[in-house]
Amino acid sequence: MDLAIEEKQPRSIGEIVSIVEALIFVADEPITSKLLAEVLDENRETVESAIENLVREYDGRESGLQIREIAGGWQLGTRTEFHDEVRKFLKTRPNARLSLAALETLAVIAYKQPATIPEILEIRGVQSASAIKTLLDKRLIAAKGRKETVGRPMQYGTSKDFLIQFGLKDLSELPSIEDFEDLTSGSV
Amino acid sequence: MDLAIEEKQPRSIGEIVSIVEALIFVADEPITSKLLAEVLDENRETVESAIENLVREYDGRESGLQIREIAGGWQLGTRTEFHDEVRKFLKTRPNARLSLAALETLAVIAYKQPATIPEILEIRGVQSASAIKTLLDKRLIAAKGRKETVGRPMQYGTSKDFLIQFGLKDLSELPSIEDFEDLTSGSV
Amino acid sequence: MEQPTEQLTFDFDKVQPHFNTESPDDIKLTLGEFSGPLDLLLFLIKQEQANIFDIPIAKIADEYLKYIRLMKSLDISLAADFIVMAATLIEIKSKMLLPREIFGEAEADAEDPRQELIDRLLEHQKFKNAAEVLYEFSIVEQAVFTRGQIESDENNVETNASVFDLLAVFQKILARHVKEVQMEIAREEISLAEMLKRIRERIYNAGEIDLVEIFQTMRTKQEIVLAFIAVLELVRTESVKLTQSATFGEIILRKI
Repeated sequence: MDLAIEEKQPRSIGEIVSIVEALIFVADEPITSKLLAEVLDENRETVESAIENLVREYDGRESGLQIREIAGGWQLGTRTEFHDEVRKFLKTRPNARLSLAALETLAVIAYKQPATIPEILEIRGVQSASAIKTLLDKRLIAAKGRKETVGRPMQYGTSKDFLIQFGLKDLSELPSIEDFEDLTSGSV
Repeated sequence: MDLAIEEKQPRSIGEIVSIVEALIFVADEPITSKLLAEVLDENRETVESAIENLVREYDGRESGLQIREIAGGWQLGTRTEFHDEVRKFLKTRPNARLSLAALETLAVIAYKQPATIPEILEIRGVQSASAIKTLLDKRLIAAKGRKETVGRPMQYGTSKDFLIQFGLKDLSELPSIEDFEDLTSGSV
Repeated sequence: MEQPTEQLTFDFDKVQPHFNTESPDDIKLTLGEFSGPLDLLLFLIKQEQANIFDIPIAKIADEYLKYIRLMKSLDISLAADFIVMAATLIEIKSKMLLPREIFGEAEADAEDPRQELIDRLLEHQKFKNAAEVLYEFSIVEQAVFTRGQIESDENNVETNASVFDLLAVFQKILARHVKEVQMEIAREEISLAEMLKRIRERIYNAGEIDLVEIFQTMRTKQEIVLAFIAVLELVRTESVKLTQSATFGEIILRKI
């Protein structure tokens, strides 16, 4: 695989600083100066002085972020002074994301409601207890009384929040199997 | 739920800028000035002027990063100039592209939303079901309820991911469809 | 949820399809990507350097049909919409051949039989241009990268769901289920050995299971009896334990 970058003018130190910043930013893990030097095809001293520049820059302007050396590499992170606000934000973040297990369980409940845990087990073929707990926590489903059978298991159905989060006026707006067939059978 | 931060000295504008920077960084999606204001418990104007400051700061020092407004919120991203180096580091190629059919269907939905399958057929002159399925899979469009006409067909509109992937602040940033009418010459 | 994606790549600079008709028996076709019949028509009009407001319908219709025939001879499946358009073109062509007076209208007022097609082409062209602009937007956007994973991001792979995801997931579950049920219908009566195996598997997969849950999935009285014996047998012979934390509370079967 040829990833070579076209021959260019030698980069200015400012440019190297900017690219180092961009690479530290996109990296999932602390990135070493060795790797940075390789990607930039510059020597290690140049890269290291660029990093130094960058660290000073972030410190100098009292940024909310800092470049830190960690586990032998460099990483961008928030400054510790602001951890209260960061934590507050992380808590308020609307989290509409679902694991596949939760999504499957929600699908069964949405289409088969009211559904009991044994019924969901029967359809999904796997235990769904923790998925149900997640869905209850997220208020996507709600308990809808007990079923009058052996063990009187709790029944679950979708909630009002479910309609809101999925943009439905009411349950009749759920796509039907026919809608899906329209999409899969059509040819372009 | 009490998320209030202990009473503190009023924050300086510099501090607000720094916290806004930290929060934009931490958020994994574009973050709105409204949410920033809530988390900081500052008014929206203050936050917006802090964002402006921040944008100028990043531009001014020719950072490798930029603060951008996208999908109604603010996000930190690399500057386009350095995409070669970033791509080399991440070892990625440009994303899988959309087929012409899918892209045309997306254009029709973007401009005519909410649009139903028959309406899309009318404009494109061809069945678009599989293109719609692709767009749903890629989360570029979403179902937007049913149209109250014969057959109650499903309506589709563009999603937040659409704005993000096409780098739009909001739908009003789409060039007007009339701008594409420069066909008087008759040349195609 | 891996879905099949369309394989065609999209590129406006790509060579458009065209015929090389150097000799009558050597027709070469370079296939391109047409998003539909209107797209093909626009291409043919452009190729003829014709005015879209004054389409030489006979010529364009011939070209269109030639293309369709070639596609068919190459066993390329054609959407029905391409055939419908062929019929429309032939119809317009025949109308154009008729003297306008036949309709009892003055020539100036008579509607051009091509008008509806022209309108559709213009409308389609607008959206085709819009698609091109969207494409340009996406190219710019692909040059911007967002940050890598940081500590506060959740590690588990999560899905951001829409109603169609719900339906798709539900159908997959049903498909899975249908297979299982068909297998089970085939065997009329279950033996104790089979029941032992089934329950053992469930306990070992789940780690622990509510006794009630086991009985609820049994379909006949005989199955429930067998299940009961099987549970006792498992507790006696294998590393499976029955626990009950409160009187009349749930009885849990647990793998030790």
